[in-house]
Amino acid sequence: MMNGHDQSETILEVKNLKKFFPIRRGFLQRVVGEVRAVDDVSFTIKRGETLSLVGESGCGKTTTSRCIMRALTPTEGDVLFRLESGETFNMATQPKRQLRGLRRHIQMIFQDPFSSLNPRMTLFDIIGEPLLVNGVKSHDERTDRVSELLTLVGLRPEHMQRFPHAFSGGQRQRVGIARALALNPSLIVADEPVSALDVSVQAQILNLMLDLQDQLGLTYLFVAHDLSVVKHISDRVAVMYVGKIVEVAETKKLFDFPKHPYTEALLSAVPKPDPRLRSERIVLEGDVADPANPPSGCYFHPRCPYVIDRCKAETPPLREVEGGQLVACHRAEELTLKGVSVN
Amino acid sequence: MSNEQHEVILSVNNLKTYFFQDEGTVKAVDGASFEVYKGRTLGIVGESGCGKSVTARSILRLEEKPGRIVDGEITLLREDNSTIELTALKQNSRDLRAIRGSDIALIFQEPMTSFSAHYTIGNQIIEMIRLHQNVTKREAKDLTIELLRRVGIPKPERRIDEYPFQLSGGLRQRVMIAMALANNPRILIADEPTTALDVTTQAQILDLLRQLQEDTGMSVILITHDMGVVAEMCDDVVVMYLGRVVETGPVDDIFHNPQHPYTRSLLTSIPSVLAEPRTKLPTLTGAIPHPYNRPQGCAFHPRCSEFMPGKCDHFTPHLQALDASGIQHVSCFLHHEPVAESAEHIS
Amino acid sequence: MLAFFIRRILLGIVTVWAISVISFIVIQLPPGDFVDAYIAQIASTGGVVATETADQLRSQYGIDQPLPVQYVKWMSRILRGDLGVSLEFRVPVREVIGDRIWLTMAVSFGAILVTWGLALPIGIYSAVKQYSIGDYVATFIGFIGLAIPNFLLALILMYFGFKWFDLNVGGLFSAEYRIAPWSWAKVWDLIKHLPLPVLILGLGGTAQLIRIMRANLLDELHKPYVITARAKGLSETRVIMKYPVRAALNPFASTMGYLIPFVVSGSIIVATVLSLPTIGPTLLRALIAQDMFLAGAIILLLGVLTVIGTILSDLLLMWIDPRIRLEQH
Amino acid sequence: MTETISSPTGLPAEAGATTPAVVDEVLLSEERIAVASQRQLIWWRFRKHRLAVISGVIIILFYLVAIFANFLAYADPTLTEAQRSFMPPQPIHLFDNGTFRPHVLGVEGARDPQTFKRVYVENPEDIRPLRLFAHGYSYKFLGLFKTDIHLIGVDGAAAEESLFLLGTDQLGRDMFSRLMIATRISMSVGLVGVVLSLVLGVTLGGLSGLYGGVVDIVIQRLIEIIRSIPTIPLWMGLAAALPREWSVVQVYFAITIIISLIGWTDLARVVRGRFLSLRSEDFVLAAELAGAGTMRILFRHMVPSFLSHIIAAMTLALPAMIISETALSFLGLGLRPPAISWGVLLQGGQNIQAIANAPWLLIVAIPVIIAILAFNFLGDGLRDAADPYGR
Repeated sequence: MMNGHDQSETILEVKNLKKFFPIRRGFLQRVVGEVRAVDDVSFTIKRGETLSLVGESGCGKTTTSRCIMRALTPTEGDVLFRLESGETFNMATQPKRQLRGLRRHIQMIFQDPFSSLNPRMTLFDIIGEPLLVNGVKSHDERTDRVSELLTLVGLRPEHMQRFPHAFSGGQRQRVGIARALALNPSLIVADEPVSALDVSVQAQILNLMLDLQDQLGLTYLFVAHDLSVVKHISDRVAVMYVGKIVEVAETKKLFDFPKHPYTEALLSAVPKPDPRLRSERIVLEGDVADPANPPSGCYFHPRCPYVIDRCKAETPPLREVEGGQLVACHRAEELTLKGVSVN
Repeated sequence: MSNEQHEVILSVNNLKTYFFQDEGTVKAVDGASFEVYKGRTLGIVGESGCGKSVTARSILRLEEKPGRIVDGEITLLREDNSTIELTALKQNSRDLRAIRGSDIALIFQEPMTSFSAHYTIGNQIIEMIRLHQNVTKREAKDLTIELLRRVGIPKPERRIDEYPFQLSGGLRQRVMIAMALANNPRILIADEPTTALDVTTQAQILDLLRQLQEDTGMSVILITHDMGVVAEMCDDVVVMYLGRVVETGPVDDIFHNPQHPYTRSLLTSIPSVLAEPRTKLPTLTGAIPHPYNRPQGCAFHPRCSEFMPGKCDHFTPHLQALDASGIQHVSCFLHHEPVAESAEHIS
Repeated sequence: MLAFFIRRILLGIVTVWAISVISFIVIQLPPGDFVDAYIAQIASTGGVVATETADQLRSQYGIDQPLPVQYVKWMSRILRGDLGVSLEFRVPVREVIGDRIWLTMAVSFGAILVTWGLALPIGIYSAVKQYSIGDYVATFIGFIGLAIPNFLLALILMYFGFKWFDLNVGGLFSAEYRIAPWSWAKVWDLIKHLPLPVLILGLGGTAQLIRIMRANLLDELHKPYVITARAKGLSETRVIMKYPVRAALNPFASTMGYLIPFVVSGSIIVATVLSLPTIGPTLLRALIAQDMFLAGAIILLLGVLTVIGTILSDLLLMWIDPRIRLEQH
Repeated sequence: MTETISSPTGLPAEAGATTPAVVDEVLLSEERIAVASQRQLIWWRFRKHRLAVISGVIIILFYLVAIFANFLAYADPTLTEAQRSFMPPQPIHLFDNGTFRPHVLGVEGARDPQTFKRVYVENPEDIRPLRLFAHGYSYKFLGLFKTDIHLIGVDGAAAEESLFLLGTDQLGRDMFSRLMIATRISMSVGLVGVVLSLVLGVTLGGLSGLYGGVVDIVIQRLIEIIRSIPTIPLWMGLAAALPREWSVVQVYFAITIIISLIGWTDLARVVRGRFLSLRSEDFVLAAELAGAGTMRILFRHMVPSFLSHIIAAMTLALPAMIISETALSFLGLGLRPPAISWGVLLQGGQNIQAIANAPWLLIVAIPVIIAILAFNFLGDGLRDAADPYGR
């Protein structure tokens, strides 16, 4: 399901990405520790595919996406972004000035359709801004492009003089998408783009994103906590737990045959919209580990039902197991875990 | 819903809660009717603005100004088999307060803001116990520790002296549940109890609620927007749209034999983990109108795929039994013809 | 908590230092130095100061030295308790100030009590009965209170006191106690005279605080925890007094830190109008007579007392709020 | 780390149905609102605040008085005349023998032989009709050209000798005329002071909010220190230290600076707060990611978002400035005669004897109170309207 694109071409490679936030305490605001928000994360995205980054709150998925956008500067690691021309840039170390030119290729869709649009600007100004600051000075040219974009995302071009307050949450999200598309980016980072919307509107936006991807050959990094949404949009899924990636796999494989106990628990915890499927669930004990003070070995071991002594001592690396799945679990091969397949 | 099988413990009939504002009246709940059965879980499901939370609060008469119950009856069956009409009581009257927290308890979506940050959790639970039970402080404290243990709080004797902000979200919601259970309520209203929680924590809390219901035999009203939670937890379901009940019935019928177009689209247009990856969903067009701009006739008609011009936009459908069994009720002209009296709703 | 404490104390020390610098600037600003002023003072009463005496005075006070040195000397004398000599009265500043500082504190403290005592209940009432007639009345009076600067209020009250009751409002003591030594009778006389100045002084801050309390409480009244409390079955009075009022008290109490400087400042002007034997009129007189040692000492003293009061109220606040008390920031 | 899960609407379920934000949404269908700019929304919202609108009109009137002070004054405000000391306000008679002919009566002064106080008696025969646009003392209109036309005057006599609408002070100066001139000075002291504190507040608050870190900490501590200092004694000290030989203009600006030195802290806090909250807004990040430069983000996105808040904060800061000037001058430490301000005028009524003899000296308090009230109401109205999208 690669949408007809060259499967081998990598558009983004994240290597050993780390982002630690210092914890300051006391009168002198001394650094007494650090929150390991992103703790050695590596993955790749191929041109034209959708990779979802999924996990519970505080797992570091948003921080990862912000580091890729360079809205945050990573503590360590590389974010290699490859242009269509084949040139590769490291977003993590790019000087601020060159960053501006690069950013037109990576754009973002935000979670909150209210705070992401400046209430004091019309749709024309909002969607036209990326054009204006990237050299499209002609007003007519921008008008044409904005109306084209509005049509593309399913809004009426004649509404471009309206202010955001005239639109519903779903419509505002469409405006946000139009803005992200203005500069013809190749990679779009979507940070929980539907989680602030009403459930009946979520599908509209997901469908739009799927259509746009087919039409424009976009690549998505889709950050979400909602596994149902993730299943609808992704080609591949990366599961994060306490700043680390624990499993990466193709969507169907991950949902049907998870290899990491955390993925299994996560899938099992999602309520299934069918009363006939009520079954015994795997309910994890305790709370998510504190990223400021993570447990030894595998961060998941205190809650893992399959824990062995080795898990407490040794941090499992993310490694490839059969079928190309990447898993960070010592027992990946021996365990048979349960997915959510209907049959 | 067959009335012979299950005993009705709470019945809500034609409840209307309006918010009177300078700009006009918001009909947050506009004629909701349903019944809660003993020992069963009723799910009230709907999207934002459908009036489910206002309904929940109206049952305990916690509607706040400028909101007011303008019509309807809420009848509660008490422990001694007498019935009491809650809408007839004065808000915050002694009789009503005796029911709150004792017969009917409430838990909220956001366990952080639902507790006061200025008192320990012990203080807040002990207060609840001593309000309805004649016990000493010491006994209340012991009861509290027992309650905390029952909802799975580790080291309850220590936690009792902690403040809500010292607990994680999941623990806080457990404490909230412990407090709600303090006086063995016969009805527990849970308003989006897991919406603010992560999915694994949600699973813990849902499990806890189910287990507690088994132990105590209480009835639960579970308010949620998540069809998955409804499917996992509920026995009966009420589907609401813009302040009205569009369909009610046992959970299996609602999911496998939905009759109202809104219920159907809720089930088909919502992302599900069971779907094939990267498949497009059928969508509901448009957005939910504000209750202020409620469409005439059936409020759902502008988004309805089976809209019948001249009918749905002119007459207001009423909740009626689908068939003679009286198990499933639906409010849609696909299933019954408009009657003349509903024309009066058009102004 | 400890870090807070240390930071607060350090900030207080820096504040006191800043005040001392400004006081010193105030002393230094007028043209000519203190000895010139002294000579002029003596001359105005017909005396003559010998040049040697003048030079001696200059070197004694270090006036011939650079300003920073002078500042250090001035500060070190003050730290030893020597506030200098009043030019006008030709007695040590300490004697001029005398009881006045205590009376100033009594009046200010009383004013704060009045402010709290009125603002708290009225603010609560106003918020709970939002848009009621009582709320409108309270809001209206609050606005009037805000709009009338307290010295004007003093003037107006003085006029009406005179016109209607033929009452000479003013002073803190009856004639017979004015210069009498302290006794229980004198204290009682003081207590009898305190209410009016205290009330006048308190009202200005009250209006502000009512508005703050009302706004805070309105914010809190619709929070979920209030509904939780109601859902428990608590009576409305208990719901409100135990929960939202408690929460609204925090920001309310934190205004106390700013109330103290406000009251101390206001007391100077009010005291002048009402001719109270507090430090205000003395300061004014010293300033007008350019008796800068006296003025500088008073400004410094008032500043220090205020800072101490502010620190104490802040520490109290920290201790009250469990979120600050328990988190080790 | 903003990975919180919110309810589908971002609002606490339906409780949000009662908030203004949602009510705004109600009117979505109206085209007029859909294309309304922020300024229009603010104006619509402000218009609803009746008291604030009235206050706005009152303040405009005050400033008109300030601009046309000399035109409105009919007597030379500095003209002293011992023969007219402490004259009470004089009533205007509207009818003369049944015909409408506004006039005042001539007043004769005499000394009470017992109390030695001057008493004034109206002479009912001595009718002095009022007229509009009469000639009086000469002045420069708006500082542009010389004229001697005044709004009112008296037919056939000098206004100085006939008109005492608000009485006279000890030196026989006409209080009404003095009040007009005082309004000019007092209202402008506030304005200049606010502009000065705005410059300080926006600069320091902006730096604090924009850069954060050490800059922020230093500025925050500075503000905290200034706020915990009792300001009036310090002002008094600084004001008293102003050289005696300074001219009225020099003192005027010195006092303005002293007052604004204290007043900027509130504005700085407002600006900093807005900056901080705006910096975390997604639309600011979106602009940054789109490639917008710092200047564009600052002036296209951030400044417009808090301009209205600043105007409201300024309006609320004005009365404090006016009170400060009045208080200082009242104590004899601020503006000094021959300057005329509200505080200077009130100084005449500082002691009980003066008030007892000439209570009309306190009339000055009325415009002071009205101006302060009006600024407060206007500021409140502006503050409420400043964020038309509600929160």
